[in-house]
This record gives sequence, structure tokens and C-alpha cells, in this order.
Amino acid sequence: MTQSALKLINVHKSFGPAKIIQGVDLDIAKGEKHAIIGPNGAGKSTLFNLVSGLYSLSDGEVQLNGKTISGKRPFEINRMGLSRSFQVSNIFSNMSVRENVRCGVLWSLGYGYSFWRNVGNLKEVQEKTGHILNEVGLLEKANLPAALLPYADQRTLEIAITIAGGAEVIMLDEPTAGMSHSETDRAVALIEKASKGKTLLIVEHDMGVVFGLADRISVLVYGEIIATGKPEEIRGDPKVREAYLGEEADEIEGASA
Amino acid sequence: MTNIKRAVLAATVSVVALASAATADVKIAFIDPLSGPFGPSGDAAFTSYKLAFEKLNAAGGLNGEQVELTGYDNKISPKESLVQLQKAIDSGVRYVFQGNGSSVSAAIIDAVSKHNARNPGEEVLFLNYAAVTPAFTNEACSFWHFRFDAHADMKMNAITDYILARGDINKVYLIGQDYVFGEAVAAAAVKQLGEKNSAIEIVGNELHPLGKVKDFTPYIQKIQSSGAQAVITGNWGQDMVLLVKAAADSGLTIPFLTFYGGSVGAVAALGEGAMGTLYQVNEGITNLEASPEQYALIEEYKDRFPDYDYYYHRAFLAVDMLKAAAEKAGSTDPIAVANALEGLSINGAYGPITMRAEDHQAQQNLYISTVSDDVKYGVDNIKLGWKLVDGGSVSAASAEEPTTCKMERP
Amino acid sequence: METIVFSLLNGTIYGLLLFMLSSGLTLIFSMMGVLNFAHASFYMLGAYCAYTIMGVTNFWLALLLAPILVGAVGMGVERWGLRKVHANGHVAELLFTFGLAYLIDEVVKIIWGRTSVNYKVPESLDFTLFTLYGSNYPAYRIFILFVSIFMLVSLWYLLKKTRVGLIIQAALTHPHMVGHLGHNVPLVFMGVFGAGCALAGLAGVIGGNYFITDPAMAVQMGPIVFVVVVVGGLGSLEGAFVAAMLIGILQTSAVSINASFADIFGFLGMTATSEVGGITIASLAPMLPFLMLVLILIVKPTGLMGDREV
Amino acid sequence: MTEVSINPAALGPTASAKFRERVLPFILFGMVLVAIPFFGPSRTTMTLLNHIGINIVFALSYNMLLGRAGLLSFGHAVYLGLGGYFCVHILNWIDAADGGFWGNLPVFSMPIFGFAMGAAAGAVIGWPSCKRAGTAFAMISLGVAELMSAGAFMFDSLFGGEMGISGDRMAGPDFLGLSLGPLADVYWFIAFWTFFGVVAMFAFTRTPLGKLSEATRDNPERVQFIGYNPTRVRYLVFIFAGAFAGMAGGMSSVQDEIFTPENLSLIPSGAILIAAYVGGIRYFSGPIMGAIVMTYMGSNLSDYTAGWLLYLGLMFICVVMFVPDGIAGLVFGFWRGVRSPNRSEVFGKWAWQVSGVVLMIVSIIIIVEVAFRWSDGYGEVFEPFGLALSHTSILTWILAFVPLAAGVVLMRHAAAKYEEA
Repeated sequence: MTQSALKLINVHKSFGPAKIIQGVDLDIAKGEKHAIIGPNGAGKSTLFNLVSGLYSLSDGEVQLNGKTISGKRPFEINRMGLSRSFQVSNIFSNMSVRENVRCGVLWSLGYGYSFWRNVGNLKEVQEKTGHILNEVGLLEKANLPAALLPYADQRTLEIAITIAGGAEVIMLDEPTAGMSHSETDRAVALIEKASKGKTLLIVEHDMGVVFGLADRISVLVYGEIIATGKPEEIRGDPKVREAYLGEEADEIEGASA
Repeated sequence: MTNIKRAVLAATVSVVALASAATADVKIAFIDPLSGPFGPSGDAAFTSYKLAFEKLNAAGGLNGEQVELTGYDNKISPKESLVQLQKAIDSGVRYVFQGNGSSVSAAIIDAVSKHNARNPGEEVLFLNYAAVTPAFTNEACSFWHFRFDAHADMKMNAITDYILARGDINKVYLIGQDYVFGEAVAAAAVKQLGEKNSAIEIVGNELHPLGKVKDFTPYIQKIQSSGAQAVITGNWGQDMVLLVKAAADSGLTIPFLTFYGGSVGAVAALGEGAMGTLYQVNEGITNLEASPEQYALIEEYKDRFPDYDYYYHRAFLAVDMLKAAAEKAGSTDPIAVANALEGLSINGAYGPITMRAEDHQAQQNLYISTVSDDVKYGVDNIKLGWKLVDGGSVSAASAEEPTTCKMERP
Repeated sequence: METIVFSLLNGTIYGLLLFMLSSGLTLIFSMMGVLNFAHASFYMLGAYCAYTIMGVTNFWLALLLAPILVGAVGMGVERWGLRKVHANGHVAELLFTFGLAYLIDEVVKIIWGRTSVNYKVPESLDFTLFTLYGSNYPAYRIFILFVSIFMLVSLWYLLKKTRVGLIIQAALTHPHMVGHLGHNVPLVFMGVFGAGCALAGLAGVIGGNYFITDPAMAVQMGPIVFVVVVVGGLGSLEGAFVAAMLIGILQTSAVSINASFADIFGFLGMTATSEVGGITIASLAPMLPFLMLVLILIVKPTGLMGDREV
Repeated sequence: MTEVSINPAALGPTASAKFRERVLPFILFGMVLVAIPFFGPSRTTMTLLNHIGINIVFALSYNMLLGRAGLLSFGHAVYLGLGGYFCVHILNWIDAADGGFWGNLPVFSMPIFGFAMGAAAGAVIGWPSCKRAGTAFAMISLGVAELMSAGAFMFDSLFGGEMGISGDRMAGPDFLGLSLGPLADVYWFIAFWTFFGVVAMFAFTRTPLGKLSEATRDNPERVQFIGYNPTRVRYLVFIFAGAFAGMAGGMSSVQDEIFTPENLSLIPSGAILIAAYVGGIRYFSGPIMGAIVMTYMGSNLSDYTAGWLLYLGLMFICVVMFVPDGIAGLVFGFWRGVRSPNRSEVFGKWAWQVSGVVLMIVSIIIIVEVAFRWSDGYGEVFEPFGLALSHTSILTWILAFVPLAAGVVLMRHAAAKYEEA
């Protein structure tokens, strides 16, 4: 095994008496594309929030590139090289698309909280912003207000902001939720392109996306990981079939196609 | 049709009114709060000046020149006052009346001095009718400032003399608003009582926040447990009304010797409880013996402005003095009038008034009065009114205080 | 001893009045998220309406009618004002009530004049109930005590024992849930806003003649009411009650403390003639609530007993 | 794919657009400032202009919080006040000094000291306040304002009690030949610093921190995940807002030469909130327009009517309810309408709306003025254009309510007619 990029050790989270995450262990190698699936309410988003620092852990530890990040605040974790997207569009709605991405770029280029520079004159920033907009295909809409973008474009912008900082570990929370088939295809292509050479952790409901994208898959049910493995291993796992009753199980079956 | 007729008529009237206004030769500004929470205080005085100047114009004006009085609303802010002052000066005003709030007066004194120094030939006079911080006619005196009200030390002098004369008061409680004016009042009381009779004990000396106390009962309880036999206060406005109201509610019936018991609404709020407990000291009350002309004036005022009572006697005095000074100077030029005002003496309805030359502080009789139901004129539209107390008449000579003013004349 | 007894008694009454005012605001704030800047203006309206009604009929009718009238005005404001602004977010709502406070102040001045009105304690209640340590205790204060407690109990009963109360309680802690229960949310909002204003109006009816009825009464009471609501905690009537009593008693008793900073910090060499040393505890009384406000918001933003952050 | 059709580096506006949008307005603004004295304004106008200048800087600094960072403050005057107080003290030190640093300091530099003091105050007070946003922040600012203005009365040596502290702007050496005695000198002083402040605050919006402050306003949660601490962003913006408010205080210390504790209170804070909001907080130029209109109204409206506070309240409520983008929103909306392709339709709608609004305003003015005169009880009668409108005349009631009803009908008609469009 290569060195792990993200490592979860015995992670617990409870809200009052409700135990949402009950001892999750996960080891994601550098460059791996890892997907987390599981039925609704399994705690996938909670897990994301724990890793990215939005929630604090009740117990356990999270490591990024061998360094402990649990207990740190989201922006500190982000600066250490972990970036995430959100399930619902979480963009800066009153700013233009270009400004959205530009904000995502600033910290990584070392401009911090500076108030003595004109963003318009920062060549590096402009170039990187343009590059990312180009990569995600929003170049032509760069000067539109973000709030006026169509839904699929907002999701794309969400991903663009997430990758803008150049983080090595990228976490995407249901990036294709609510998209049509053709939009999903485009999004998957974008994700593949954007995560080239990076570590990717993705939560997704669309099994086609999951099985097409992931190197390994973990199945989260009731706050516990019941199986981790390569896509073909997961597909055949009886415990997974048990957890996914009915239709969705079939979906997993058929997702290899 | 009638409407059109009426419109034409009204238009004619307004043209005539404009024309008559255009004949005004002397412009006078009244700068005080005319709106907002302190609006009533300013408005009560403004109405007095309105009437006084109407009468002056009807009687031939200021040295033969007609006077136009304009009200400027300063929202009782020193800063806004300076804006309004600037506006007034620019429209040709050379005389400014103001009185509410010592902070405003201080700002105007300062601004007028600066203006007069920076713009020779366009001098402006400040006629202060109510701001009573002693400093204005002592260490901070100015040639451009004249005060027509007795200052805090003089009023306190009358009050302490009255306490001594009564003889039944040995323990006094001081309560006031926590700011420069309240502190000055308390200091004056301590000093004067100490000098005049060390047997009188000051059992409490309290300053409460300005305009913030809603229930004075705790203060009243402190006064009660101190065993005080009288309370001295410089409170004004709502702080005045609420203080005496709380006292009445708690059954505290000792005398309250005040500067501003005559504030609009105080007597009404207290009702009959005010009789024999609420005292004020000022330059004259409506129920003093006076000439028929004075009675007519009081009635005319009440008739014209039913919301208020004839309270600002000094407003009428100030206008009379201005008139006399202009005639004496034979001019309406501010410097000439200022020089004429120095040492000028006229006879007012309740006694003579003299403008002391060395500090520009008016010297006049002071009267201590209390509330009674046996009066000619009530206040606040009820039958209670102010009545002179026995031995409450203080002559100008005995009310006089020395000054430390070193006047710098131009 | 007597100082303590009087402070407690007066503090309790002041606290109860504060609670009556702030309970309405807590309801409004918790459910609708609107920090109603004009709440104290409704308190003022209550006092003025009572004054007018009392002039025509009597105090008891005023006690009944004035709050209803004020509540109706409140409902109108919600229906034709706040509801329109709602879409623009909480800041717009807050600013709307901010402007409304200006407006009510001015309208009151037009209708009732710029000076205080002579709104008196009714004669049937204007007597000395008992004498304590040589000081008379007016019956009207005890009357305030009783009205407040009656209101407190009724409110408690309404919230805990009736169906409407259960809905409101649910909405207090989970404002988004009401819609799912199948209730007409705008109607519930309008009702709550009206009821909150009516409570403020009631406080005005019995507070207006206890203190003074003038156009400045809203401005003076306004900030304190916020303090009570925020210190008490969002969504918590109990918290508002505790905070109101705390502030009532604290403010009243601080006045009776003669100590100055020099007395307290004298061991540090501070003298009474120095500027800081001369400050007395009594003169700090009106500042205490705001100090509490700032500290609470920084240290415990859920307030004393609330379960949500402001 | 359009991958290479656009050069990513040249995404921003073209040089000419930049000039048109970011440089030209300032050149015009500067030219107006320079041109004004050549029209020979009266002293009153000068004073008004000077106050407008101060309020422009103050309102813009306020909008750094409300419009740009989404922080609603009820205590922004605290920073103007502290900056101003500091400068008045310096004026007195200059006056008292015999050479040395203070003796050689031109009064012209006051706003720099105000800026520093405002920043310092912002740094101290902002530290606890900025830990919270939203309503909690608003309440903290309210509490701080109350504490400051009450506390100021306790420290006479610093704040001068209710009298405040005054200074003399003619103290110290002249600068650029300005003695600052005559109002015309003060005008140049104010114009210089207003221009400087406006440019500096516009420049601030273009910095990384300025952009981040907008991002934090829109979505503080997301800001955390692009590597920024929203609390830190707010805190830094708060310091700058305090600093520019302090600068306005420094300008005010020279214009008015006096500061009183009430300058710290809720009243001026509320006034600047209204000015910024009425102007339009979403536009950079909004607070400038708001400051101009509100300063003019606050100073002159009270000359025409006793009901100026009522009009102010009504206007504010109307802006909040119907024109949330403020005056700037109207101005830019008009500009867009003029340039839009279906101009005639837009104009048609406006014609309906404007006539409706005018009718309603006529009604409201009549109602308010008649009510005020009735309330005063002096028997004065409102006589617009020679029409005597007493509260007992039927004509009054007709004039008061018929236009109001007609206006409402017109507005509804406009809304219905152009809804589909």
C-alpha cells in the first residue's frame, strides 16, 4: 500500500443520545478514488462534515497525510490540503461566477487577507481562475451572477470552487444530485478530469456514477461501514445486498453495465 | 366656484403676507429643539418669543425697524445647533436666542466668538434665556453672550436662604442629574449651606443618570431612610416629573425645592400632591400681583397657545431689554446694542431687571413659589397653579452673586 | 433591611412589567425571527389608548379594550407590512420595524400632542395599601403585581394546556415545523404578532400611569426589552421571565447601593476624588442591562435558558 | 468545445470598460468637487456640503459592514465619535503646544489620526463583537453603543460631559496655504478627504479582503472551506469600517470643532443606517446618494415642515418595503431601462407608476400637514398654492383621499398590465 491520504480511525459522532456514526475506520490511499454509498440517513453527510471539520468528533481521529486534523477548524483543514463540496449548492450567490472561483483561488496563491493588493492586477490569480473556469466549461458564463445560473451550472460551479484551491484531497457530496442524464455524464467527465492525480472521496446516490468512477467503495449503514472493497467485491457482497433492499439492490447489480 | 374664489383670496393673502415679511429689517433666530422629545420645552419658549416680537413690531419695532423671528430646530444637539447657527447667520441673522441645554449654549458661545473673530463686521450676539451653568458669566464669560436668567448659584442662593428662613429644616437631601449641570447645582448647595449655617446637615448627595431612570422609588426610599426634611434638586424635564411623582406615591411629603418644578406637565402629573411639597424658584409667576397689562398678556398667551402656560416671563423681559438697548444705542448694530445693554436697567412686570456690565448676567428679583389650588391662573389646564410662599420674594440685590469674569471687549 | 425589602418588592414589580413586555417579543422573535424594534412603541400605544378610553369610560374598560386595540393594530402591521418584507430577509424585517418605531412615535405626537398626557391611576386604586418602615405602599403597585401574575398564569395555561399553545410551543423551538403540521403559517404568524403586541399594550395600560405617558416612553423602554429577550434566550419564555426579574431587581437594587469604585477598589489606592473612583454603583444601574447583553452574547449566545443561538 | 476560443487571462473587463466603470466616475466626482466653489455657494451651502462630505465617508464606511459584509450594526457612530474626540483633543494639544511635534502638526492631517483611532477602537470592540454575526452582532453593537454613550458621561476629562469638548481648527501651521478659518478653506479640506476616502474605500472593495468580505456575507459556511476564517474576515473588515468612520470623525472635528457624548449614541448610528439603506446598500454609490439626500433632508426639511421625522420614517419604510435597492437601485434601474431594447414598454410602466406615486405623495403630504396643524392647535391652516385646507373642510378630505385611492388604482393597474411583460 502506498501512504494513506486520508485515514479515519474509530470515528464516532453522537447528537445527544442519537449515535449517528459509530466507529468508522477508513484508509484512503493517495491518488485513490473512493466512494461512499449507503441508504438515506446512513450518516454519509455527517461523515463528510466530521472529516472536513464542520462537526467535531465525539471520539476517534482523522488524519490527513499522516497528520491529525480532527479538532481543527474547517479553514485550517482546508489549508492543509482538503477541500469539499456540498450536497446543496453552496456558492456565493451575489457574486459573479468568475468572482466565485477567484475567491476559491486566493488562499492557495498566498494572498491571504491582504488589503493592499488589487485583485484585478493579480496576474497569477486571473490566470488560474481562467484556467479553472475553462476546465469546468463555465468560461462563457464567467461574468453572470452566480445566482442566475441554471441548476446544473451551479453544481458545476460548486465543483469549480472546490477544486480551485488546488487541494490534494477532494471530497464531493453528491455532485450529480438532481441532474439529468446528459448533465450527469458531463459532470462525471469533469470530475474525472479535475481529480486526475488527486485523492477523491465521493458520496453519491447514482450507482452508475459510483461504479464508473471509484477505485474502491465503502458502504455505510447506520453509521457503520459494513463493507469496503473494489466495485466488483461490493457488488457481490451479501451484507450490502441485505442493506439495500429491493430496487436499489438491483441498481447495484446492474450498475456494472 | 367657491373653491376658486377661495384660492384666489388665499393667494392674495399670502402675497400680502410675503410683502409684509419682506419689510423686516432685523432678523432674529431662535435656535432650540422644536421637534423630538425635547420639542415641547423649545416650543413653549418659542411661542413666548413669537408673541413678544409681535407686540414689539406692533409697537413700532426695534428702534423703528421691523423684526422677523425665525425658529431653527437644533434637535438639542450642539452639533446641529452650529449648523442651524450657520444657516441663520447666512440668512442675515445678527441676534440669536437659545436656552435649552448648557451643552448647546456652550457650543453657541464658542461658535459665536469664533465667528465674530473670523468675520469682523458681521458680529452676532447670543442672548441666552435659560442655560444656567454659572461658568457662562464667570470664568467662561464672553462679550457676545448675555444671560437673562438667573444662574444656578443665584437660584441656589435663594433656595438656601429660604431654607434658613423657614427654620424647620435641618436635614437636606441633594439629588440631581449626573452631568455638569447637576454637579454644579450640588456643589453650589454644599458650599452655600456650609457657609451659611453649618448646623444644617446634608444627609445625602446623589446624582442619578440623566433621563434614564423610570422609577425613582428606590431613590425616594433612600431619601426617606435618611430622615431628610427637604430635598433640593436641579432636575428638569421628565427626571423632574418622575422624581416628585415617586415621592407622592411613597407618601414622602417633605418640600422639594426645585429649579424647574414649573416644567410643562410636572404639576399635572402630581395633582393635589404638589401642594406644599413642590417649590420652584424663578423670575416671576403668573399669580404675583401685577399690572392689568401683565394680566392681559398672560391671558392673551394662554388664549393663543392653549398647550402651554405663561412661564417664560424672561422671554418678554429679554425682548423689552433688547428694544430699550436698541433705542439707547440708536441703532440695531449688534456691537452698539451690546454696549448699550451693558448696565441697562428696565422695569419689568415683577420688578426691575439690570444687565450687569462686568459679566452680562441679568440681575432681577427671584420668587420662590409652591403649588396651590387658591390661585388666579392654573397651569397644565388644571386649577392648580403657582403661588408665592411667605418670604419667598428675593430682591435682585440679595440674589446677586459676585463674578470672576474678566470680560474681553472688542 | 428595609432597603432590601423595598428593592425586592419594587424590583419584582418592575421585573414583572418588563416580562409582560418582553414575553410578547419573545413569542414574536422566536417564531418569526423578527426582532421587533417597534415593540416598545406598541407599549406606548397601549398607554395612550388606555388614556383615551379611560377619558370616555373607565379604567377597567380600558384595561380590557386597549390591549385588544393594540393587538389589532399589530395584526394589521403584520398583514400589510411585515409579510411583504418577509421575502427580503430578516435584516429587512428588522429595518421595517425600526422605521415603524419612528412612525408610531410621530403619529402618537400628532394625535396626543408632544407633551405627556395626564394618565392617572384610577381613583378606586389610588390609596395606600400598607405602610412599611414608615413608607407608604401604593395599592396600584400591588394591582400591577396581580395583573402580571394573572397574565403569567394565563399565558402558562394557554401554552401548556391548549392546542394552540402546543402549536406555538412547537413553533418556538422548531419554527420550520409548523408548516408541516398543516397549519396556516401566515395566519399563525399574524396571530402571534397580534398577541405579542397586545401583551405589550397591556403592559402599557398598567405601566403608563405607574410611570409616565409621554412620546418618549417607547424610546426609553425599547432597548431594555431587547436585553430581556436576548439575555433570557431565544424561544424561552422561562428565560425571559428570569431575565426580566433579574434585570428588574438588579437595576432597582443597584440604585440603593451607595458604594463607589473607590470604596471597592480602595485597597488598590483608588481615591474617591479620582475620576474612576468617584463612579458609584448606583450610577452604573442603567448600564447594567447592556453590560449583561454584551457579555451574554459573547459568552453564552443561547441566552440564559434558550436552546438556540440568536 | 470552446476551450481555446477565449483567452482565460483576459476574462476580466476590457481596459475601456475598466476606465468607464472604475476611473471615469472618480474623475467626474473629483471635477464636481473642484467645480463647486466656482459657483460661489453661500456659507450655508458650504456648511451643508461639508456635512455631506463627512456623511459620505461615514455612510460608505457603514456600508463596508452592512452592504459588503452583511453585518448590521446599530453602533457605528461609536467609531466616528471616538475618532472625532481624539482629533478634538489633538486640536487642543496643537493649540497648547509650543513647537515640538504637536506645534508643527497641520490640522489638515486630522483625518489620519481619526483613522488610526477608529481602527484602534474597531480592533478592541470588534474582537468580541465579530465572534458573532447576524442578529447577535446587531444586538452586541446596540449594547456597546448604549454602554459607550452612557459611559462617556462618567469620564469628563476624556469626553467633557454633556458639554463635550471643543477645539480650534485655526491652531497650528497652515497647510497648502489653508488656514482652515474660513468655510471655503474647510471646504477644500473636506473635499480632499472625501475624495480620498471614497477612492480608498472603493479600492478596498477590489482587494482580496474586500472580495472575501462579500463572500463571507453571501455564505460564511463556504468561506471556511476555501481556507478562510469568516470570523477573521469580519474582524478585519470591522477594523477598516471603524477606521474610515474615525476618519469621518476627524473631518467632522475640523468642520464642527466640537464633539459631545451624544455623537456616540444610538441616534447618529440609526441615522447613518437609514442613510445607507435609503441610498442602496447593494451599490457602492448607494450610500453616497443616501448621505447626500438624507443630510440635505435632515438639515433643511425641518425648515419646511414640523412633520419631517414622520416623512423620514415613511420614506424609510417605503424604501424597505418597495425599493430594497434604494435610490441607487432606482437610478441604475432607470439607466438600464433607458438603454433596454423595449424602452417604450418600460417607459409606459414607469409613467403609470410615477403618476401613481405622485398622487399618493400629494395625499400623504396633505394628510400629514393638516394633521400637524390640527394637532398644534394654533388654528394655523395648511395653504398649499393658496388653497386653505382646514381639517374641517370637505375639500381637504377630498384632496386627501381621492388622490390616494387613485394612486393605489394606478399602481395596481400598472402591476397588472405589465405583469406578463
